[in-house]
Amino acid sequence: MSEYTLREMMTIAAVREINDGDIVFCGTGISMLAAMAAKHISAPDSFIFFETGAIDSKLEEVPLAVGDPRVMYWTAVNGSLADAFATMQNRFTGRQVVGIMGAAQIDIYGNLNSTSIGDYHRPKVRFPGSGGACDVASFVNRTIIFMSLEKRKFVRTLDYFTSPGWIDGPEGRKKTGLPDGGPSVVITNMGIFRFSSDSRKMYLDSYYPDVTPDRILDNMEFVVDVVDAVPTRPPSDNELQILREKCDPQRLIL
Amino acid sequence: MSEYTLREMMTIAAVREINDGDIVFCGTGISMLAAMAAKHISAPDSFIFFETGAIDSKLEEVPLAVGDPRVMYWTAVNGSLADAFATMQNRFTGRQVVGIMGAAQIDIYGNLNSTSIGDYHRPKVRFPGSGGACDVASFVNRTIIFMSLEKRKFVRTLDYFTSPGWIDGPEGRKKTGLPDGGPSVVITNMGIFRFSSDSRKMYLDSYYPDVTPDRILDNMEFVVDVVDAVPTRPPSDNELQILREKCDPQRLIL
Amino acid sequence: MGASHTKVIDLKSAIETYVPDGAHISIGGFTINRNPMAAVYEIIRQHKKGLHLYAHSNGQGVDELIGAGCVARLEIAYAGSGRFAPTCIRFRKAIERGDIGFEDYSNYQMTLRFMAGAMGVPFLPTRSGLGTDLIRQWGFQKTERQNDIKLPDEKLVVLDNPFGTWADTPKVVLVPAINPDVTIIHVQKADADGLSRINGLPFVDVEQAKASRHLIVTCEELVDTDELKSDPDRNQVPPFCVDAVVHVPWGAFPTACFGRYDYDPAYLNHYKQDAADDIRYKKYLQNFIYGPETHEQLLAKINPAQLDAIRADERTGYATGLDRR
Amino acid sequence: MGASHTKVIDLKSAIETYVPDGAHISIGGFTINRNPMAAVYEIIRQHKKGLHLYAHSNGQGVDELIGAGCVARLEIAYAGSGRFAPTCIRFRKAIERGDIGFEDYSNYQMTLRFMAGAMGVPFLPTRSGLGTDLIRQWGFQKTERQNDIKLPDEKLVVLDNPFGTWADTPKVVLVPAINPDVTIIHVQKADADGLSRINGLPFVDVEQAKASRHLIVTCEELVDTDELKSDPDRNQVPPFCVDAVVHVPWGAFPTACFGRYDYDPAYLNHYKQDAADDIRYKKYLQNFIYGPETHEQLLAKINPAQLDAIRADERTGYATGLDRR
Repeated sequence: MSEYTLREMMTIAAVREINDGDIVFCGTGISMLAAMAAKHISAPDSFIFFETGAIDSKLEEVPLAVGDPRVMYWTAVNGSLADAFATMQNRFTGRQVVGIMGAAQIDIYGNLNSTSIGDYHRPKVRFPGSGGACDVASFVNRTIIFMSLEKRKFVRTLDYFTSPGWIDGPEGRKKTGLPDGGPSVVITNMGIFRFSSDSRKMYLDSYYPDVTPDRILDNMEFVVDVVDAVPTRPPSDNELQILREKCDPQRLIL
Repeated sequence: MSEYTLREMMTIAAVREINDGDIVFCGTGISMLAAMAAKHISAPDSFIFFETGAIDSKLEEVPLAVGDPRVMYWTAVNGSLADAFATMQNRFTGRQVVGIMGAAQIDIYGNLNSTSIGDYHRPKVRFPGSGGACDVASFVNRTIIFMSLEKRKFVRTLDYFTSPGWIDGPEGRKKTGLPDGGPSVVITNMGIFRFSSDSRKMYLDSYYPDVTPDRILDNMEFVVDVVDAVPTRPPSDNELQILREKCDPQRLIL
Repeated sequence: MGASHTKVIDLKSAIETYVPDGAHISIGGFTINRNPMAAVYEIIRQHKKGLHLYAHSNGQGVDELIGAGCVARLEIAYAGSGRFAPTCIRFRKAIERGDIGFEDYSNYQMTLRFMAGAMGVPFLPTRSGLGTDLIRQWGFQKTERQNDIKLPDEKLVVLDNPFGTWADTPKVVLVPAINPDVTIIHVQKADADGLSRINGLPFVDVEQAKASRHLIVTCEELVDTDELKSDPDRNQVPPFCVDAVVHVPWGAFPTACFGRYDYDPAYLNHYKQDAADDIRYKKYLQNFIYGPETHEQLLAKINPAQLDAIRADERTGYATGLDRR
Repeated sequence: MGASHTKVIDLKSAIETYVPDGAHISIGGFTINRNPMAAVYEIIRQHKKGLHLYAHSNGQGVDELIGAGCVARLEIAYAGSGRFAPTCIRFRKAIERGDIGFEDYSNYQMTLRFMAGAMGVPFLPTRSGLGTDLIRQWGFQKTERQNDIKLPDEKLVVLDNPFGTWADTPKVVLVPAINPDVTIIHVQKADADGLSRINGLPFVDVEQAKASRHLIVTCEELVDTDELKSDPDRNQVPPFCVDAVVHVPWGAFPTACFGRYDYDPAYLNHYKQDAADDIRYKKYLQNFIYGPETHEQLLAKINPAQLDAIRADERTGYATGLDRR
C-alpha cells in the first residue's frame, strides 16, 4: 500500500460518502477536492455545486473562494444565490444534496458554531459567521463535516448555535420544524465519527493508523461511544492515484 | 381641425394620462398604441412594459397577445413574469407604473370584473379571468381603464370582484390593506370619467361631440355626478398626425 | 456523463411514464407562445383522464387539454389566446356547462405558487387580491380540500404583518405552494442530461420546472453539453431537475417559439372555428390529433408553405411580415 | 431617450448625492468578486460616517468600509475573503473591540431579505435557521428597534404554517424585507440610462439593486443602448431602477470582475498584512485611499505589470496561470 498524507486520508474519507447522482454542495479547499475526486472515483454523475450559484463548474484551476471567478467558467448554469439556496430547500432537489462543511465548534448532536466564542455581543473571538452554513444544515439530506479534533472544538455546549445538526436527539429536527436529514459523518485529523440512528449522538466509527480511541477521547470535551470503532480503511492505490494525478496534480490543496 | 375616429379619440385620451418617466403596463390593442404614442407625444422617457416580462420592447409589428414573440424583440430586459409583477409591487418602481386595463364590468368605485357573469360556479358567461389585472390594480400608482359604455357593464354590483379599484370609498384601500393609488380615469366610447378625491366615486369629467351627459347616464346602471362635465378636448392635429404616421401607419389597430 | 446516462426518450414513452391519469400537471408557455403542444397532443392521443391542471396564462395548451376531455380540475389565472380567442373557447364551454372543476387566481398569485414550490416553502406572500373575490370565492370547498391530500386546506390566507407596519404593509395574502406531479416545458435547446436553454421571455417556465416532482423537457434542438456550457449565463434549468428529454422540432406548433417560428395564424383561426362547434371540434380532434400517431405526422398535415411562412426571421426572432389575419 | 436624460455622473458626485452620513446602504459582489471597490474607496475618501451596512458575503468591500470607520451598524451573514482572510480582519477587530453594532443572519436569509425588498413584500418565509441562535440572539434589541423607524420591530419571526402541514412544513422563519437607502453594484456593461448587464454569476446584485430606494451602477464599460438591447436575455437591471451611472474601468479592483480581470493576490496579501496592524492600517488608508483623489490615481500606484498579470483570459474569464500565492 502507498504512503499517504493525512489530508489525502481525509479527502478520500469524504469521497467515499458521495454517491452517484448527488449534488455536492462544497466550499473551497479539501471539500472541493473531495467533490472533484468523487466524480472520477465513485460518482461520475454527481454535480459540484457552490452556494454562489455555479452548477457543475469546470475547475481548471483551484478557486480560492466560492466567489472566485474560477467557479463561473464552463458551468451548466450560472445562477444567483437565490437559485442556489432554493435548490437546497426544494423538496425534490434538496433530497439529492450532500453538503460538505466545517465549523469552529461542534457538539455531540453535530450542531455547529461558526460565529463566535464568548459573549455574542462582545466576543473573545469572532469568526466570519454562518454564510450559507446554517442554510445548508437546515435544508439538505446529508452533511459531511470536516473538523480538526481539539477539546475547544468538540464542546459540550456551543458558544453560539449557528447551524442545526440533530438538535437534541432523534426527534430534535422534527420538533424544531426542520426537514429530515442531518449530519452524516464528521471527518477529523484523527478519526471518523458518525451518528447513532437511535440517539442521534456522535460515536467513533473508525480511527486512523497510529491513533487510539483513547487519544481521540482526550481531545474532546464530551464523551462518545467508541466500542465499535475500527481502524479506518486506508486510501487505496487507485483512489490515491486518481486524487493525485487527476484532481490536484500541482498539489495546491493536498 | 381634422376629422378623427372614436378609437383615435380614446387613444389620445389615454396618451394624455401618461407622464414622462411612467412605466406603462399595457395589454395589446388600443392600450399598447396609447403607450407607443405617448413616447412620441408627451412622455419620451416612458417605458412600455408587459406583464410577460418584456421591458421597453421595440414594437416593429403589432403584437396580438402580450405573449406574442413580437414583444421579445429588442427589449431592455427579457425578464420573467415574477420579475414583471415584482416591479409593480415594488415600493419604488411600483409608484412609477401606470396600468392600462379593461374589464367586463365596473362599479362606481372603479372595481372591476373580468371573471364571469352569473353564479361563479356555474356562470352564464365566463371570461378569461384576472390574468394580471388583479395584480396591477392591487399594486400600481394609477390605472387607466378602457370600457365600452353599456348598462350591463357599468353596474351597481359586480357579479365577481376580480380587481380592486377604490373598494368602497376614500378609506377603502387602506382598510383593505392595499397600497395607495387606484383608478384614475375611465375612458369610454361616449365620454371620460374620473374619481372624486373626496368620495372616490366616479363622476363624468367630459363627453364627446354629439353626446350629452343624459345619454351617458342612460347607459349606466348607477348614477354619477355630471354637473362639472365639459366637452372633451378633441385630438389636436399634431396628436393625430403622430398617432397615424408614427404609431400605426398600417391602421392595424386604429 | 456517459451516453448511458442520457435522459433522451421518445414523446410517447415520456407521456406514458410521467403523466398517469389523474396526475397534477402544469405546462409551460404563455397564451400563444412556447406551449409544449407536441406533448399536449400526445396526452390527448393517449386519452389521459382526470388531470388536475395548474395554469397561469397557458392559453392554447390549456384549451386543447380541456377540449379533449383530459382535465377534471383546473386552477387558473387567465384562459385566453390573444386575438384568436379573447376567452379560450373550449374552456369557456366547459365551465359554462359545468364539465370541470375550477378555481381562479391572478397571474402573479399563480407565479408565486410555482415559485413557492420551486423554493421549497409552503407559501409566499403578496399584496395582490386583498378585498377581492379571488380570496372569498373558492372553487374547491373546504371538505373537498380536506379529503384530498394533494390540495391545501385553504385557498388563500390573509395574514396581519407579523412585523407590524414594516414596509408600510399592514397585511398580506399568502398563496400556497404548488408542487405538480409533472411539468412539461418546451425549450429551444437542451442536452441529453436535460440542461436547458430558453431564448426570449422565459415566462414562468423555470419556476414551474423546479416546483415539479417530475419534469419533461421537449426541445427544438438536442445539442452537445459543451455548446450549452460554453455560455452558461444563458441556461436556466440544470440537469438534476430533469427526468426526460424529448427532441421534438416544431414542438410548440401551432404556438410560437422565439427565434425559431411564429404562431400559426392559419391553424389558430381554423381551431377557433372548429372549437366553437361541438361536432366540428370532434372532427378536429379526429383529424389533427387522434389521426396522426406523432407530432411529425400532425405537421405533415400542414401546408408546407405555411410552415415556411411562419419560420422566424433571424433578426427579429419572429416571422416578419407574416399574414396574421 | 435623449442625451439630456443621461444618468452618467462622476463617482465623487454620485457618492456625495446618494450616500449621506448615516445612510442605510448595501453593496454588490461576493467575497473577492465584483465588489464596487471604486465606490467603496470614494465613500472612505469622503469620510462618510455612521453608515448602516447590509451584507450577505460582500467580503472585501465590507472590511474596508468597517476598517475606515464608515460603518456604525452591520447586518451580515459572512465576513470572509476566501484564502486571503478566512475572517475579514478589520471586521473581526471592530467586533471584538465593540466598535460597531452588528446582527447575524445566514446567506439565504439575507438574500431573501433583499428579495423581499425587491418584490415589495414585508417578509419572505424560509425553513433556514429554525432552532438556532440566529433566531434567539438579536444584535439590536427591542427598544433600539422600536425607536428606529428604519429597523423592523422583530429580528426574525417563527410562524406556524397557516396551511397546516402543506408542503410537509409545520413552521417557517419569516425574514423581514430590506429596502436600503442606496445600493451600489459594479457591472461589466451599462448604458447612459442605467440598463445593466452582469456576466458570470450575478450573486445577489439584482435583488439588492431592485430593493433599494436609490441605485448607483458603476461599470467597466459604458455602451450604446442598442448594444445591450440587441441581446436582452443577458441584461438584468432595467433603466427605471437606476439613479446614477458611473463609468469606472477596473472599478471592482482589487476584487475580480469576470471576463475582465481577476482579483489581485498581491494587493489582497498586502492588505491582509496591513489590516492586521492598526498603525500599518492607518498608513494603508493614507497611502492607497486618502492620498489618491480618484480610483484612477489609486490604480496608478499599482505596478502596471501586476495589472497586466490579472487581466482575464478571453477563454476562461479569469487570469489563467496567475501566481496567487
